[in-house]
Amino acid sequence: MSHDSHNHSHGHDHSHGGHELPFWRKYIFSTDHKVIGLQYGITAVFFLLFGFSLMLLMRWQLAFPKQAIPLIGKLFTEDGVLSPELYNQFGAMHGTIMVFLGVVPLAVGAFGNYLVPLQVGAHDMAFPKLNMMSYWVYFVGGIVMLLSFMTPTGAAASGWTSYPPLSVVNGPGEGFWGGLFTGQSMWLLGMVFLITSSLLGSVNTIVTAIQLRVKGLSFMRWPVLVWAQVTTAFLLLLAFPPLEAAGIMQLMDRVGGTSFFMPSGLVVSGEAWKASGGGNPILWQHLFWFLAHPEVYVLILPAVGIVGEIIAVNTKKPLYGYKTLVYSMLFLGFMSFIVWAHHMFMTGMGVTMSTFFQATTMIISVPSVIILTTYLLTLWGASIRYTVPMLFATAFLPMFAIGGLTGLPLGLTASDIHLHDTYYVIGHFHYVVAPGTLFALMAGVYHWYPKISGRFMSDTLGKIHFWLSVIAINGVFMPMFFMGMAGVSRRLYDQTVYAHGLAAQPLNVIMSVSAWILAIAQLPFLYNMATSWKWGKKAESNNPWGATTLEWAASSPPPHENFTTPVEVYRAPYEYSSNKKLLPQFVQEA
Amino acid sequence: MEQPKYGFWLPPNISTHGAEIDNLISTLHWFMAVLFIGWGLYLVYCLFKFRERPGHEADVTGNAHFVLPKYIEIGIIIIEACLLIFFSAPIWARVKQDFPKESEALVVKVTAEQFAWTIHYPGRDGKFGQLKNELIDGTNPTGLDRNDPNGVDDIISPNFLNIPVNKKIIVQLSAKDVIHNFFLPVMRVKQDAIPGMTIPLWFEATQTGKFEIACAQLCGVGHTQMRGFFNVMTQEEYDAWYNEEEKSLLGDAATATEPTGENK
Amino acid sequence: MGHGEMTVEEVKKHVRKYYVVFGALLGLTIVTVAISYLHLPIFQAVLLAMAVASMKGGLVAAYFMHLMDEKKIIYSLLWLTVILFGFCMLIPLFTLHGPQTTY
Amino acid sequence: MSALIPYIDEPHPVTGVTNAKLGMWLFLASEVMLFGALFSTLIIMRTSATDWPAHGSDVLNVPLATLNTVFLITSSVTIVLSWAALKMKDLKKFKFNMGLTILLSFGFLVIKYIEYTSKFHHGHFPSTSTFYAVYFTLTGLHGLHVIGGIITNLYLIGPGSKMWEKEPERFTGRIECAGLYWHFVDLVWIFLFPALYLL
Repeated sequence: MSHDSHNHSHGHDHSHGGHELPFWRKYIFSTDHKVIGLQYGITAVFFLLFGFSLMLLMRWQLAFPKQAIPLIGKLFTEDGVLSPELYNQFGAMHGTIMVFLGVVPLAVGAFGNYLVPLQVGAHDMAFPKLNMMSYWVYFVGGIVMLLSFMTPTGAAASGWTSYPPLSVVNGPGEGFWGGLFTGQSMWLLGMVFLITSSLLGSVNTIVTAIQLRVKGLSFMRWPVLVWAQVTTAFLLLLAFPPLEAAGIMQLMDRVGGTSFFMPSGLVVSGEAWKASGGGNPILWQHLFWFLAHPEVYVLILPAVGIVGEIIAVNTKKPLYGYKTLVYSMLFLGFMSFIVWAHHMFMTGMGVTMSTFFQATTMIISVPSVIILTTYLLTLWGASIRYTVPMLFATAFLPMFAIGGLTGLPLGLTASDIHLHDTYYVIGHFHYVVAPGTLFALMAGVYHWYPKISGRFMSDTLGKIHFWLSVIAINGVFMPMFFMGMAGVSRRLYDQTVYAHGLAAQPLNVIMSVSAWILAIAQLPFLYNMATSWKWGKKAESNNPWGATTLEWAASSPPPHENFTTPVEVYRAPYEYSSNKKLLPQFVQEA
Repeated sequence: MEQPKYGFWLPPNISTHGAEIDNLISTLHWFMAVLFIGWGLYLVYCLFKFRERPGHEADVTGNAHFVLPKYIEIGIIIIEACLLIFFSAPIWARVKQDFPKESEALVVKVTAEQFAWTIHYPGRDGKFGQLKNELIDGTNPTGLDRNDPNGVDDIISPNFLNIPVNKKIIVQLSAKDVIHNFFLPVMRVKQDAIPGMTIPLWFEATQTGKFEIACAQLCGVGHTQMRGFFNVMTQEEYDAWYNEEEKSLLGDAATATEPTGENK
Repeated sequence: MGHGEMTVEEVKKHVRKYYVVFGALLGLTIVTVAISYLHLPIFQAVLLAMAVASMKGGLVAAYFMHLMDEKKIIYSLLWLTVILFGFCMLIPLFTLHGPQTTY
Repeated sequence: MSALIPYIDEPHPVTGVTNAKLGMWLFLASEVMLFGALFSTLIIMRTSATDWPAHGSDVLNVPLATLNTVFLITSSVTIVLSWAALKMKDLKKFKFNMGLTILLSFGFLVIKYIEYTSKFHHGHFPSTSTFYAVYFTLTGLHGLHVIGGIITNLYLIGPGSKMWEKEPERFTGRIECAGLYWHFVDLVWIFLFPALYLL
């Protein structure tokens, strides 16, 4: 795909006097933020599809326990039935891949890389070589994760949260190298790569956004997407290192025989655990959630930014309360660092700390509500143009609302007693991430496609994709709330073992069928993305949607150094002219 | 004892404290429903009313001052604060903190392992025998020292938690290997069992019946299989069961002085 | 860099400062080792050792890393980091060693 | 290419810093969080440990560590002097001071090596107790940072110093950033030393 994109931009390269680079410098080890953005995007989509297919297989076992998977089951096990070992591996890797290799690289790596320099009017990222390195470190991390399936004991199988002692005692391996070449150790190594990549990327994003702003672009003139990406970058920068430290310690526990997370007196399958003991398994949870709660906002903030841009363009009026929105995002980002222990209410926490964390959790719901409200109020008095990206962006609003609201019973300790670690939790965060973030990202793909390729994606296919997805995705996640209410624990290989699980089993069939329909619904999207590159309707102007931000000042696709003529910013991102029409930031009013 | 009715919503509640939790859950869901339906109606109205059509222009200046949303937001904050201060925190404190006196309650130890529950009754002396890791084997899952005078009459009940109805139960929860989660759906009881820690919890059942213990925390390949049984009996039934167990452990009362290892 | 317009004279002044700080750091190193041989009660020992370490760290940051005359943006970044660092240090500690569920 | 990215060698008029300096401080901020988590671990391990040496000095070699402290502090001075030399347009003096820095950091590693081997010799491994686990992990990670610093500094004194000819301002900026990193490594040690060896 990236190959074609640059055939288009050739002309610009020449006219700009850029010297010809060899193929591998231009498309593979490129330092151009746009090529890197596309590399991130394509890799992330691959991982998203891979992580999704793991879940599609697991959903067969959940809907029809202990029955052989038709057609392809024999590839995995002898009798075609997904074994509990594989189920746990797929579960852990589904979570890891979707979050760390799919959504974050797509939202931050791809959209951030492609759009932030354009939106601030820069010619490239501040550190282009670092940018390239960040992609390749991510790539290696992804490969390490995939290779972990090849180890003798298979991939990591302790959930994406990797709680010790389970993650340490699971398939420990013999000796140092034997211990290293196991699923969980490879998972930890892979995480170290991914964290490093994120750090490089976030340093780059922040410096680019702050230092390379074009003339006239003060902070309060940043588009919401830039604000969202910068906040996200800070979260990645400051929340990820504790997990890196924790990852190193868990790796030491696995291959070095230390006891950071292993308490004294452990007896595993009848044998005393051979390590000194004296560690604390809860410490891992603290360090893990110190990252993983901000990570939730890493997932949602870029989506909020994308939706904001699309709503502003397609309602053809300014975003309501831009400043409130910006401060809410910053507040959200900051607060996300002090709510993490609400994931740990069941670890025997005292009343004082649990009350503290309930309170911070309730406080953090306020900026989320404000963000949603500003978007809803923007719709008032608008003239809504229902393009495909706008459809996805409008669907984001109620889906995100469901995801947010269902966080309330989980954030309050008393109701959490029943709902903790049930399907209710899964429903809650999937509503935030799947029909929330992923819908926003899809909207982003449809919206910026004409900028990236110079051509539109098909509207008809887009609408088919939208309606099928929106129905199917609710079929997948809505029943989870009922199942969670019924008390079905998450990560169960076969819930029909339990009486209350058996009673709720019909819901599993609905969810699985919906998931498979959802998979089919993505085919028109992929086909659309691939074919529109060559055969899509040509975008006649640089700014086909009538958008207001700087990326639409560049030609489509933008040439190697983005802007061939100098650009300048004259006003805040969402303002209108004297004739009551939205006016781009980069156009001087006559 | 009739089988409990399970379905697509909360399982039946047979605990003294569960009603409070259920009330909070339903209050919250009403609150959420009101908000969601309110937003939803507004959204649908906007999507229809303000659609792009000939002769309709976006009003770029019209929404400079909305006041209603501000009040709604303040309302939401107040409601959330009330839910936290008057419901969630006090319920949590009662459930997790206000323990009954040990003399008025039945105290049992529950130890989780991959993939079973071991329930340990202290016996008539009310004292638990010492647990020693080196004594752990296939027949003695928690390593109870039968030579400890306190441990002679202790009863070990693998996977069966039998309790009398209308009596306060204190569970001392721990785990041998990895983190598990002791979940009694019908009792609204859920607590992580963490190796290296003993975490107490308490509850009281109001109805008899045969229920289940579920593990709610991924604990390995047999996570699903970690199903325990939770039987709430009348006091008479419980006494009968207990005497039976004691008899099979100690033989006749006269043999109580013999080394108890032989009885196992 | 903020020192772009420094003259040779100013640089020399800086260099003299570096030597003074160097001396102070060496002195404080001796102090901290000496304190440890007093075998104070643990609380005082930790307090004193950390106080000396913070003084040393402060000197390095202020003079060698030029935080004395650094720009606002760097300060804001560091304040944010310090606050989050505090959360990361204290909250796990309070949660793990604070009042637990007991009966 | 570089001409297209502004503020590489001159500070941004609003923020007052160059790209590299802002980037370096951001990186250091994340490093603070990394070591923060490890110090947090140290405190938690220590407060809940059953077997922890009453004083680090009972089991660790304080004189060697003190010498190492002196090495690192001195190297911090020499690297800042090498920056000052560039400010005075004196490349030779820069190379001298930078060379000293590298030498001192090698000295640090050699002493670390002696310390480690003597621990291994006595059968003290990371798996021995949580104290040793913390000791080896923290000092090991710090050691890796030292090695990273040595590699960077070797590059800057060697092939990297060609930049001085064409872009002296940018090169001076690089040395300042390398210095910032190196001072941070020193700073971590300043806290590690009492926390592990003296308390």
